[in-house]
Amino acid sequence: MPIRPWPAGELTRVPFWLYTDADVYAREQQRVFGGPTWCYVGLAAEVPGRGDFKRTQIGDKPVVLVRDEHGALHVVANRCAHRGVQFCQRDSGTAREFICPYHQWTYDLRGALRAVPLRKGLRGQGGMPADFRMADHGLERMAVAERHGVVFAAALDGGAPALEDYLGPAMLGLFDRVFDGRQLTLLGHMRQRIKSNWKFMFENIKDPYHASLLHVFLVTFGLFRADQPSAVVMDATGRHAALISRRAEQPASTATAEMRSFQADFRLHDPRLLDPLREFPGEATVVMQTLWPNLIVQQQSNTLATRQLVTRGPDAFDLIWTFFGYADDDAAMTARRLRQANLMGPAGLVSVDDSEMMEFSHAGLAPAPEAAAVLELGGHDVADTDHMITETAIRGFYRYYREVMGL
Amino acid sequence: MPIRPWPAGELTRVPFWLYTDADVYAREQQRVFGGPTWCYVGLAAEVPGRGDFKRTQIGDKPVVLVRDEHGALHVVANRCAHRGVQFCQRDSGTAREFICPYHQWTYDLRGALRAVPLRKGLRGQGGMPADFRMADHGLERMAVAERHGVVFAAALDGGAPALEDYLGPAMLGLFDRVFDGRQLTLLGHMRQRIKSNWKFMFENIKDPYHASLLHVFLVTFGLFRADQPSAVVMDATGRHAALISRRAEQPASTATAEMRSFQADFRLHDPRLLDPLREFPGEATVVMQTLWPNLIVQQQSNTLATRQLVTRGPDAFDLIWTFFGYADDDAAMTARRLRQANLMGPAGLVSVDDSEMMEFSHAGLAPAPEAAAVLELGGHDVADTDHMITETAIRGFYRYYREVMGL
Amino acid sequence: MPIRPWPAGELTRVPFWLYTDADVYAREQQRVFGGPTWCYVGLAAEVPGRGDFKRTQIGDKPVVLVRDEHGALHVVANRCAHRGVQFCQRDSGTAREFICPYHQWTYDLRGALRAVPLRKGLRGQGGMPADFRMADHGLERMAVAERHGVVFAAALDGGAPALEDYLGPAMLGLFDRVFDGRQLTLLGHMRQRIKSNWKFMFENIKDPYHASLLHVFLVTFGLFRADQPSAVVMDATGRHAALISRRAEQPASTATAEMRSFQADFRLHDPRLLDPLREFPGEATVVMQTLWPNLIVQQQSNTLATRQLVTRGPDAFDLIWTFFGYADDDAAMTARRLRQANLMGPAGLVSVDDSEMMEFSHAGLAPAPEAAAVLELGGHDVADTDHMITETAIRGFYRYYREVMGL
Amino acid sequence: MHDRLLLRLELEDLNTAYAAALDEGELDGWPALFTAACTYRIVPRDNFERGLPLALMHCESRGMLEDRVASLRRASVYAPRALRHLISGVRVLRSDGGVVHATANYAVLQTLSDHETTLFNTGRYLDELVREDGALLFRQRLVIFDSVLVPGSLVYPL
Amino acid sequence: MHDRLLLRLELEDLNTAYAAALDEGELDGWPALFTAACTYRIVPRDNFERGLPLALMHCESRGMLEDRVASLRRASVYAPRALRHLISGVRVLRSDGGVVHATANYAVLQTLSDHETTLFNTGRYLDELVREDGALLFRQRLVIFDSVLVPGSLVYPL
Amino acid sequence: MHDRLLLRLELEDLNTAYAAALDEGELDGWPALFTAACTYRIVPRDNFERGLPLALMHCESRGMLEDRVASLRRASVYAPRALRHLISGVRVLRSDGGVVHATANYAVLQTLSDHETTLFNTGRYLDELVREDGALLFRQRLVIFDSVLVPGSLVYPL
Ligand code: FES
Ligand code: FES
Ligand code: FES
Ligand SMILES: [Fe+3]
Ligand SMILES: [Fe+3]
Ligand SMILES: [Fe+3]
Repeated sequence: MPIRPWPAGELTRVPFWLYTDADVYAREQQRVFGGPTWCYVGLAAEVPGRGDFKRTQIGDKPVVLVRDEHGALHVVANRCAHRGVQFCQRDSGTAREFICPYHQWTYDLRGALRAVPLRKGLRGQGGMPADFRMADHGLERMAVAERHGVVFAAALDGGAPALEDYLGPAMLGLFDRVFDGRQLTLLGHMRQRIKSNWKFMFENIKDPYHASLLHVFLVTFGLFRADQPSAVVMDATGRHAALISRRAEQPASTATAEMRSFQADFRLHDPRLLDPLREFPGEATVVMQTLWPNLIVQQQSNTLATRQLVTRGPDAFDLIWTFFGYADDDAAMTARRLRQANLMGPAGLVSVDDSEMMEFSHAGLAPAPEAAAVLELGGHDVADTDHMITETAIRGFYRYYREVMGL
Repeated sequence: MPIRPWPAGELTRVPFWLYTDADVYAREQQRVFGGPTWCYVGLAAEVPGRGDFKRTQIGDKPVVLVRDEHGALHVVANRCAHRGVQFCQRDSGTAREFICPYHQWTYDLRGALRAVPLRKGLRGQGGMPADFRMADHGLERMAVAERHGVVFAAALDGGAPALEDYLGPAMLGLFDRVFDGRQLTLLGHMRQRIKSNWKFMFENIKDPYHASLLHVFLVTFGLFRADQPSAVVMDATGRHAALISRRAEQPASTATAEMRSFQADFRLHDPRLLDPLREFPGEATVVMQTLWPNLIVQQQSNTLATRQLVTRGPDAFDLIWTFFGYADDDAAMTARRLRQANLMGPAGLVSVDDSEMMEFSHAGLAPAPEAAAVLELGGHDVADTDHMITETAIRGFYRYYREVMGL
Repeated sequence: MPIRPWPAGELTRVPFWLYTDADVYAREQQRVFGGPTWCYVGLAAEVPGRGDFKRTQIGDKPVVLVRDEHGALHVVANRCAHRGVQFCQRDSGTAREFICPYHQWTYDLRGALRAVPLRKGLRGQGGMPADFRMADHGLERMAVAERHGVVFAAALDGGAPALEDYLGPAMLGLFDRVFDGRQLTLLGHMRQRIKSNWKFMFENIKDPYHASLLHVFLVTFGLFRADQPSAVVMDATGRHAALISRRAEQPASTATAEMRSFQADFRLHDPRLLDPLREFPGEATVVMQTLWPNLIVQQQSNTLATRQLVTRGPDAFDLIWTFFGYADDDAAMTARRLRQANLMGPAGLVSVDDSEMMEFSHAGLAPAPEAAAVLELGGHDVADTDHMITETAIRGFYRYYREVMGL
Repeated sequence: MHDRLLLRLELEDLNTAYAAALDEGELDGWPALFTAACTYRIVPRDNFERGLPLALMHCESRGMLEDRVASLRRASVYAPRALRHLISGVRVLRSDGGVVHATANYAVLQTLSDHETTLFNTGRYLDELVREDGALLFRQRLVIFDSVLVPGSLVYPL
Repeated sequence: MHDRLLLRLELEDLNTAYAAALDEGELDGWPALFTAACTYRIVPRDNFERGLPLALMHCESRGMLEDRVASLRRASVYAPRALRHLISGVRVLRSDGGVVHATANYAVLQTLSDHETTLFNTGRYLDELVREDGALLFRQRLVIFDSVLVPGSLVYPL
Repeated sequence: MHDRLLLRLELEDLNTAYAAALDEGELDGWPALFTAACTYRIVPRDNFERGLPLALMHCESRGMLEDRVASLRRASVYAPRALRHLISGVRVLRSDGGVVHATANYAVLQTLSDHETTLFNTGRYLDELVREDGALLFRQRLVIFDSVLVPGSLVYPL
């Protein structure tokens, strides 16, 4: 049942109440993050050893990603089956079992309940009733899929397809381009709380138009520009997408003339900041992939990261950046990745623009729930393109979103 | 349709749920601040030059007041027509056009869309569809009225009457007493966030009763006292009102005996703080005017200010004080105005009492939504008076408010 | 009418929406805190002299406890009958009357309106209408009951039974054990804001199971342990309860083997911290009593306190600890009480565990409103026990709660 | 350099005394830190940057400071509150003709009864000091605060 | 004056060491800043002002401080948190008979994992110090905090 | 001891100049406090504790600091904001071979236009300093912040 009527204009209009309405948000938790979808939970490299765990969240729901004593990965809700305590309070660590601090119910690393203290009572008094079955009181468990070091979780028995089918061939190909099976090295995390609805983050990365206009740094140094060879690619449903571009040594052009952000006289004092080295097959120098419903895979020159979205009510979300390299990187490549990380994250010379823009959007539209965004760039349809002057991937995202949400 | 039933007692009772209910607040945004009403947005002296702008708010809605290259004033919503970005982030400044930072859609100072980058695409690819009309995508504009340097805005085509008719003859006369056509000089701003419902601010200024009792400073130094000649005046609807009083050198009286706030032995070390100079025609030394729905005009001795109300949800509002003088003030008069400003604003020797009282009110009644205020002072009706011992102007305010709100 | 359906399992399940739902919270204010129930408001020793008052809260509602000039105690709402101002702003003090600062309406210490300034107007103008009756505009008053120095309030004419009947014989006996008629000495207050629903606090104190497992300090030093003689006692309704236990010099046992919290090698550098002296008749060394709906009476060794719950929305509550002794305590006993207070309060070596656990609970279950707590320890019923391995008192609490709430 | 260092340390002591007078309710000690002819003004950053003369507190003499204190005690009605100053980064800008020009950063933390402590106000002091009978006194203290927005009321001087 | 200045600077160093011990998790170093017979108490402003003796932490010897540290490590269960002290306005009140009486303002900022940093507690220290083997040590530190209300739990000393 | 004290006081002056450069928008003065070959990194506490090399700002030379400043001015788009540093607890850890190792606590308070002032970031500095032409300069400043979570964007250096 629709929560409110969608405005006329179909794919080219997004009503502003979609970003602030509490009922929309509650339904997103059920259908988008709780549905038969593969949600990103981390890199295998974050839990390399037996018993290694990390806390994270799927939508609002706190979970723990853990590697068991046989090396298998599990995702369990961070909520004790007894009386709901968030039992795991360390962000990461190594464990042999999970002990809830309140009454020490003890779970193995697969989430099965293994011990209930004083379960049999003491001297014949108290304890659990005879019909209490340990097997009924394990932690809530999720299905887990790993591909080339990236870990996803979905509702158990929720009917999620195989991860590869979920991604589809085009997305899988681009996914495997960065996650090519080599061992990943964890470089570190960044994390920021952005006061805007989570959907803006997907819009932003599905929007190649803005990159050419907003980001002085990208445009001036040729890292991403409307006049470079590029493409927008989606999966069959439109929920996933990728922006692909190629750095090129183009001079100022008619395009740059339209870009106020091109600053021909801007030079770096220390050019090591931008010293990209080609490392992937093919021509593309940037591939930004958005994978429904909570993952962005960033490959911009040599800076590689996953960006995970964690919702914090309709008006905020956390963006968790996990930077990585490959086990076979040499010291120079690691140094390059760390230097280029200056462009990304909460202090990124490029991405600050985006996080600010998302906050400006939310602040601008929240008081005008009845107005709507206009998404007409590149036409009214949803289709792959080999240029950047289009909002097609945003239209694709909302077409699929409305289906899932029944809006 | 009524949100909740109004309690018996009609004009003399105001139910406490009126100050905290979220539905009431949402309806106020539509009907009170969004209706055919002239909302104060600033002084012309704040945007004296061509291209000068300032940001402000009408209820919840951010707008920009700007003077165009021909000197005309405009008010536009601070929300990009593309995807809702709050494009103007500086509180004030000078501009030749408004450029939204996200995709650089560019508007002229009247709000018309003038440029969409890459609108025609690049090399025949992308861009806006053929049926995209720039004229359909301007900023939301408002009607503007200026009188003697004070600027108001109303919904375009919302049916607001002429500003002079909106004020009515009595209010217009008092308005013109302070805004007499002389050039205004901006002295500066003060701004405070008060944790109470916005309606308390109007109640406070429509309530001469409290001034004689609460404000030790006013009473002790004779600036406002129940035993001075005074009047309460309203427009025909009761939505606007003015309290008028005359400073007089009265000795302690039977009235002061009833006023605990009279402190006969309180003397100033530096009497320059209170050194009023008569500057307006007539006998009145204080005129406090409340103009529906968001303006108070303050003339207390030589301290002149507009006070603008900006709502921040049912439980808070911002009060923006803009102090001014006249272009023909001499240095002594300016010094006098600045000194007397000590009585006003967030740190005012008088007005701190009021901002505290509003917070005490909100805190007191919020947990008792079913109880009600008692407004019986001066009787049960709404009528102008030539004394201060009355709550008639508050009754008048709510009589009109209920009509507008359908409560 | 039920707000949501209660999950199957009846007494052994508590749905997690009960802790976060705004409608549940609003109904609790009416039926639990506003019903015919005796709510704790303070100790008589906090207002020992004529005119002494203190501010406090019953649920959301601010009230003032005051001793009048004849020594009688009164509880009035901290809300002016005129226009709702929270007139009393000092946390405690001594007064001859209450004067609302806004318009100086003046109430006597029983809450009766005694003066309205300018009520007769001035020179025949203004003032209150002829039919204004002072007697109709007093402060909202509550019924008051005191027993042995502890003060409770209930809705006036709300039909609350006599305090003694309200407590019932079992609870009254335990109450009188600590409040035995001796004069109480106020030692001081502690106050903390806990980000969890208020009901967790009652669950915690009605839950002897956790004490043996969670609290290393209690278990290690034998202050409370599953293998000690103990009992859970309730009143006939199940709304009140007490946990009773006896300190004993037991060695490590099969029970301690099951308690990870027993740390045999933990020794104090300064053992004065734990130097309990038997002072109450009978064997019990700990009695923790929970009295519906907002009081915990703590007697743990020689540390005595009332703990008052003040709700702050569904997601938080304030816990106010009032520590006391007896007028006939010698200096050594007072020193002992102050030292043992190290175990209690916001920094308590024991109670920090509990406040943290309540916050972990709320954080864990808030995102899972459809899941439920499992309360099967000690069976499925509600009955007094002479052991600690049971959740019976929590089941009793919710059985009564559901009746009151219509859930 | 050594003299300048001693001057900075002396200024720190003065600022500490200033904070203590306001935080511990010894308000009578506050005007005593100023010269008889002095200026004390509290100005939001935007008025300051735009050259607008309006101040939230605007005192032109020690007498006006005393009047503020007296009004606080006798005239104004407000909820009880506790203040806590953190002053850091005391810096001598220059010293000429017997007048020391200095600056410092401050934060004021406020606690209303039964509320949590909040960050009330931050900014910097811009000072002129002169020596009288051996002691440094404020001839001018300009308080420029960072936010244009005051949460609630500004009851006490900053 | 010069001696008094040196004393203030020495006290600042001691307060810095005190903050570092608590902020950087070097809790064992914390009792070492006190004399063996010492008093350490954390008292809300209202108890202090009304002369009520109750404290949130109440230690009567260095041993009790050590017991606090041990309990923190072995007995108490709490979410991980990072603290940050800002201490300013260190001031010698008087110095007599080998005992230095001093005070300072403090703010403690707390960060729980995956939460934003919050203002946890503010107040002032009221100290008595004596010199042992050349080093100043706390014979008494009374922590008087401004809010009567603690947000959550007070796990670490202030 | 006396030398060490003077060193601490000199470090305080340097930190005050550092804060002033950032708070008062004199950003050009900021790189000038570093040596030409220097390291400036802003690292969340968790990366630091787990030995992960990633930084939010990662500058390997004074040139990179200047590039940061230039980008702030010319390249980045962000809402106007005012910062206020409170630096306290400046402490010399050791001094060897002409290199001074030092640390300090800091808090940064941020004000966005028409918003209330908020606590933006807290943490500590871990510094290495050398003397050039008589003046102490940062050879390394490592900013370790307490929260893993940045509220909004980290536009200016800390
Ligand atoms: S809540 Fe986890 S063991 Fe009881
Ligand atoms: S949102 Fe303004 S130009 Fe796109
Ligand atoms: S509100 Fe209390 S006297 Fe008017
Ligand atoms: Fe971008
Ligand atoms: Fe007033
Ligand atoms: Fe407990």
